[in-house]
Amino acid sequence: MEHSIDDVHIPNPEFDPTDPHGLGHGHHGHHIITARTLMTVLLILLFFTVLTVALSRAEVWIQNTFDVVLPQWLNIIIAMSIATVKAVLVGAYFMGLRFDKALNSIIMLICIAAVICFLFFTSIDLGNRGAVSPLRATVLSPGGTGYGLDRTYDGISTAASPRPSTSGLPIAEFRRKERLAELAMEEAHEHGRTEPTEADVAAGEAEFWRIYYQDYVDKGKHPHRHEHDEHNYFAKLHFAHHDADGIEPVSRISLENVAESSPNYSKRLTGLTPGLFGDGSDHDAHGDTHNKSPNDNHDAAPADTAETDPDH
Amino acid sequence: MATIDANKPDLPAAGAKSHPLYWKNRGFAHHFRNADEQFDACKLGMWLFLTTEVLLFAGIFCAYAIFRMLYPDAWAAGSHHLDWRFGGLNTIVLLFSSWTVASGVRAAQMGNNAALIRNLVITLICAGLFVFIKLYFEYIPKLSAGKAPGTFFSYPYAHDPHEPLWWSVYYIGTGIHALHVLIGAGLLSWVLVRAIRYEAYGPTEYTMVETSALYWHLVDLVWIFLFPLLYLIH
Amino acid sequence: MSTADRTHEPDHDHHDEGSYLTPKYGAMGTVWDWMTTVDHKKIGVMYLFAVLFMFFLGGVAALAVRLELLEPVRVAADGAITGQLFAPAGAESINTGNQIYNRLFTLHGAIMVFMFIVPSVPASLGNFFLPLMLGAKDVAFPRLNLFSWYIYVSGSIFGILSIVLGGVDTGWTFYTPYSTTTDADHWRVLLMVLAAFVLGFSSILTGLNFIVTTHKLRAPGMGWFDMPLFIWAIYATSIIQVLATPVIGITLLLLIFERLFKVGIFDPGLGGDPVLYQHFFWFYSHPVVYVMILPGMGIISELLSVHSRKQIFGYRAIAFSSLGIAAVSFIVWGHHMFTAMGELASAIFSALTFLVAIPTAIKVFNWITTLYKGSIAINTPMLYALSFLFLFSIGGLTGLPLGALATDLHLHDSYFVVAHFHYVMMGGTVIAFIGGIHHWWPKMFGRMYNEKAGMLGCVLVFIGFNLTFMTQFFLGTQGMPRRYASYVDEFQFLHTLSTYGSWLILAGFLVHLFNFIHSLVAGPKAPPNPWGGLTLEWETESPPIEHNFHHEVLVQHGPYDFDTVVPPHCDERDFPLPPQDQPPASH
Amino acid sequence: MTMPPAAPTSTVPEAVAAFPADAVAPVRTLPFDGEGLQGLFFRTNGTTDAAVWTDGLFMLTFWFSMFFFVLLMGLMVYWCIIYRRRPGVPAPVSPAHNSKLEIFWTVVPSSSMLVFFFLGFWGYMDKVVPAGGALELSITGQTWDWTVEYPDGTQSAQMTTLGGRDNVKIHALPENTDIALRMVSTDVIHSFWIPDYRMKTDVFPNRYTGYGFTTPKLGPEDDHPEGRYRDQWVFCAEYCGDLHSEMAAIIRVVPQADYEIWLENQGSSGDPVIDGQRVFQSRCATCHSVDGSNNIGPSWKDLYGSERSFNKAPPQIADDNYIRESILNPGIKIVQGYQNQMTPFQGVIKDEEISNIIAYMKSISVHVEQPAEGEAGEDAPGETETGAGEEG
Repeated sequence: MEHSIDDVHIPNPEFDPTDPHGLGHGHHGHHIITARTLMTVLLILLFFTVLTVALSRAEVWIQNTFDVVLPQWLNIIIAMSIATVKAVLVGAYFMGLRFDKALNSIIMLICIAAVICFLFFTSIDLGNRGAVSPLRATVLSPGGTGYGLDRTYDGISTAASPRPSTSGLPIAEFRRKERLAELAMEEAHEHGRTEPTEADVAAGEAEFWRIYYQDYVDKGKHPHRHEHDEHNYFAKLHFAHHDADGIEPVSRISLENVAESSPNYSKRLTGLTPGLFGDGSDHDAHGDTHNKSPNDNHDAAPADTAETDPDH
Repeated sequence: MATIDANKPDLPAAGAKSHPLYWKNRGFAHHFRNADEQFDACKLGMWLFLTTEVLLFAGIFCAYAIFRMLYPDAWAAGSHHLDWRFGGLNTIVLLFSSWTVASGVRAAQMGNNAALIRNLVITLICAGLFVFIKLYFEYIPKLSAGKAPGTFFSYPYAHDPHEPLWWSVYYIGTGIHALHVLIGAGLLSWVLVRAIRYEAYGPTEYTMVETSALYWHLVDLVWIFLFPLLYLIH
Repeated sequence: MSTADRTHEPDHDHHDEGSYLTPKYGAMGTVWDWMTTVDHKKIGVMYLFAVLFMFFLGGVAALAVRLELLEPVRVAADGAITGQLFAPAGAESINTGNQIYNRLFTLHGAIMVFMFIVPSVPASLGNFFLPLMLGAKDVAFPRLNLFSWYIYVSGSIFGILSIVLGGVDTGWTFYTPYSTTTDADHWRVLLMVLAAFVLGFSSILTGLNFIVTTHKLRAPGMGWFDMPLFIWAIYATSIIQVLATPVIGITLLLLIFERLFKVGIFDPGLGGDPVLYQHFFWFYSHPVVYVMILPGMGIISELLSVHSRKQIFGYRAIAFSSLGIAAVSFIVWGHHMFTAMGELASAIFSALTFLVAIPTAIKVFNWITTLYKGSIAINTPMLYALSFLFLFSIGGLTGLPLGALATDLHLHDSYFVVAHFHYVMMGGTVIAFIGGIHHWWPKMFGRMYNEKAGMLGCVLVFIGFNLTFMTQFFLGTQGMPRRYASYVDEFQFLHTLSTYGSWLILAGFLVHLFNFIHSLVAGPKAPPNPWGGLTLEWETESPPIEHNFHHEVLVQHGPYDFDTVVPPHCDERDFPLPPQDQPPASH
Repeated sequence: MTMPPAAPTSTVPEAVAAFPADAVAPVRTLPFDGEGLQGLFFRTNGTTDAAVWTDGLFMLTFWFSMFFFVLLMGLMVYWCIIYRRRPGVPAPVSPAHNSKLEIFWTVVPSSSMLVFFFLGFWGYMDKVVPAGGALELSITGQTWDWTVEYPDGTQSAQMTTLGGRDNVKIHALPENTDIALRMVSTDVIHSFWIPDYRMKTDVFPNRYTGYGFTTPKLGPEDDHPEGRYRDQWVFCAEYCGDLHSEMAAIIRVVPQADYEIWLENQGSSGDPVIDGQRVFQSRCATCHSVDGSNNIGPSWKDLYGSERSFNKAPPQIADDNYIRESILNPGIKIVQGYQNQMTPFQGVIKDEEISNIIAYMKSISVHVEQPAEGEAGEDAPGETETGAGEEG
């Protein structure tokens, strides 16, 4: 009784004892897909790939050229529908589901049903936190509180990016401030100073925003995409939309207008008052809110911004 | 051990190579009733395994969807940092490799070992190309610009405070996918080696080719969704 | 059951084979043989001992936890700390003791869930009996089976390593952001998360193997509704394992990234969302609750039917309710998070949660009706089956106030929850598991155990269990939060009772332990079919031969046709058939 | 024991006396005054509408469950006895299924499930939506302490030792008043549970949650030697680390007039040392001691002005800046022998509070020349829970 692990039961051409009636002989059940079909499917897949890219570029082009901002869901639905068609093609022909036993397709369908349950119920919760009390959906500090970032993990080399203690700042905000300080310092060094003066800071800031928009323009993504800029969190905190040449920032948006200028942020951040804790005019009840916000020491703190009453 | 006994009647030797892995020398495990049943079982097992892969990626898609819903601006901003040309190129590379693998299975079914080898080699080249594009044109420039996940994020010109999250989802999603590309390439290399050395696959014995191909197609499927989500939707 | 003797298949008969337990290669050879075996029976036995060892480890932690809770920690008038057991000598604060306590309950939870209860029934009894009950020679992928055993072993080693290095204090649920920030200077938490991650693969591969086996390797003549209900339960379990476990895979992977690289997806410090982690976690961990209980339900179906020599009542209802539970399990996970979710999601999940009650209730009704007009033997497996019905009913019914939103907001994360899931997990799964081990012990090892000792152990466990956990329902409703190293004085009386109960449980399990050891060493030889069972595993010898059956089996009757079939290897005088004047109702 | 700066007058009940009214009561339990079975379950009967609803729903499910449980177990035991196995006697043939019966026992429980769901949902909405115009408390969960801030910014400085724990903060609330909670955590997830109101909600970092309840009306049964009040436990119900089980507080429901006096008494005393001691008691005493014993964090005794050595930073004298930094951003320098466990207080604590803490630390350090023998210098350090215990 050898314990051979490999597949070694050799069917006897004359008589197969396991299949005395010859029912299982041969592989006549296995469908061989023709080369022509495979090639056709490949071409269709490539066509759809080009199509989805083209439609996506077209959207950007329409926005940049005609200033028509198409709704986001359109983009998503088109791209996802095309992807689904491609996936079905791959599954049906390349993976052979169309010619295979139904069981395999059923398994895939059950699996997809599970995925849909997962996505659907999770998004129901996270998308409806503020349904009854807007307060529940309120994020204290967009980008995070910075808590726990300074908890180092000794076993791992963090030399590539030493984990900063951000003093309660979101990491993106922290990096921005770091860069601003660097630029100010560079300005100072240029003028032979060791400590940046106020002028250096201002010059550094101007340089920062120049790079900021330059980066924007260089990428060829944007210059005239208003919708995008409207949602640009950092830009709108300090500068209005670029002027005609698309590079130089011209004016600051005052903090009070931030919430109004950004539908998405205002929705989340000003959800504080109405609903649960008053009738919406009761701002004073929340006057102390920003005391708890870990980043209220920073003028650009969004939570602070949004909670601040205009007449504050 | 109960099941897989050696049971070696004299082989029909005509023209057959002597190695036990040569496809005409292959039988089936003792606990199956016939080779077809074993083939079906293996394929069913592979499909079940593929469902687990789909659900694994479902976690990443779920994180993507949730944060997209919560922080649409960050996702739009993040998407703008990606270049659709590289993503599109990689999509084409993967689709093409899917076709070669499917053709490889067909070659095995037809008993055309040379075509099988040819197709597998092309597929492996495509896998290498995919990973190369990913690393050289995408990961490395982005990482060196500071567009990194989580605390490694050091790009100062972010457009949204949640952009580090976008990069986390981007790197985890594409990274785990790239890992699957490598695993799939490993499987196909094994098939390739056996095809070259033993002519191990033919019309009655191509289970390994078929299941590895299924895995490879799944990798393709995941990318078919990752590509528009990451590169095209903004 | 009879077999078709296929005389034209000489190479398929195994007349001269010995038992799978018979050593053939000398001492070292036998060890090597077991380590490399692809025989599902040997793998099942190895799993059995491994999970029982894990049960022992987790049980020790549980006893220690209960011991600490014997008294509340008090700061006496003179400033001394009393009632704290775990603080090392010289510790000045409550802190040290709490740290040890927190590690112990995490240890208890993580071991019991990931290393004991999830693999317990499917991997041990399932591995051993699924192919036997199907009349197959092995599972579909024997090498994969061995592979998943080694994955299980390596996962457990990671877990134990983490404990040896000092343990983790995250709780078995690893909720972020606590789990990503605690013990920041050490690898322990990572090791434990990695252990759970790796163990998930073992679970997936086992489930995958069982599904394919059930589909492809049923004996000729065995249709889907001729399968024993244990197989149905294992099949439903496997579906959940395959579909749910990958999600914990990605969850734990993200958690590992979170700790190593601080990617921030679950970390509010970086803008991520900790509740998203809970969704990810419970999308796996709620279905996995049914991975734990469904096989137990399968065992109970076998036990009740065989030991009351009675057709199971409503076979199809039980079979379909297993699948129904598996399906519903994927849409109710939110009830673990009513205090964390939005109102809409809470309402939807609460409504869906009550769906679970329906298939569960159907099962209980059917089981109890099975006893009607039976021939009920009161022996250890049957006592365990009856205990299961008692305890599981309580566990299920106490789920009602936890599913209803208003009451859950009070009971969530209290001792009520602790008691509830112990009634389901321990009163359900563990009780069924121990009952199943007794039921199949003669088949697995070819030896009988001592019936009186078995019954004594069962009674001790039953009483001890109720003393331990019944009190915790009251603690919970009165306001005792879970995972507390110390508590306010109000709760002392009930806590003390609970701790006494845990000692009774220990006594019961010790009785079983000695009974099993005695049986292995000096138990009387078991006949092939001591209980008169009709499922295929009783067809072969005790213990089974290497190839399971002497002949290829051909199924000719249902698994529970006690009215019409004399069980194999049994005498009609011992297992009489009822008068056949009326046609038996068939399903 | 130091006399409190704003000494309670005779008109103020002792129960709501100003800081530090920490009479040591080593073993003292809250009342067990519920009635019947419901009392056994809940200790005290629900006092508010939401709690009464919850109790009612619970008892409804209890009796529903009891009915089915007794029915099923009764049948089980009865059949086990009458159908026990007799050797040689076969089990009679009986039907293997009965569709009508099975449909019946599927449909009936299912429909009752619907009732439970709606009752539960109704009571739930009652709890999560606070009444309009409620008194709003702002609650910060922090490892391992609750900070409760009243609308005027006041925080409780009243401590007691109760049920075996030190530093249990007492938060007075007026009777028969609607309360709304707005909660946030600074570090990990906590859960604010008041068993007497049968309500809890998780407290998250970086996100607000909240709920509402109504305080009960006090009656003669709430009369104590020190005044009329009712104590209610607050527990943390979401596991949050080492001292999770110590993260308790007391809500003391008092008459409206007493509440106002109490609130008054929690304000500043004018003396930074005393105020610093209050901040210590309310925010720091969970992890730090002032008697020299080591806790989760270093003791404050003789800390100020001493040389500190750190895990990964050069040693330094503990001066004002160091202390400020250690409060706001404790992860930067970790004292040797300790772990990085403290939550950053950045944005949580006010500058004034930090100054008071520094003043208090100076007053209990030998490295600082104390002003004079007597009043503040000597007595303040002894003013701890254990010191009080010795005197009491």
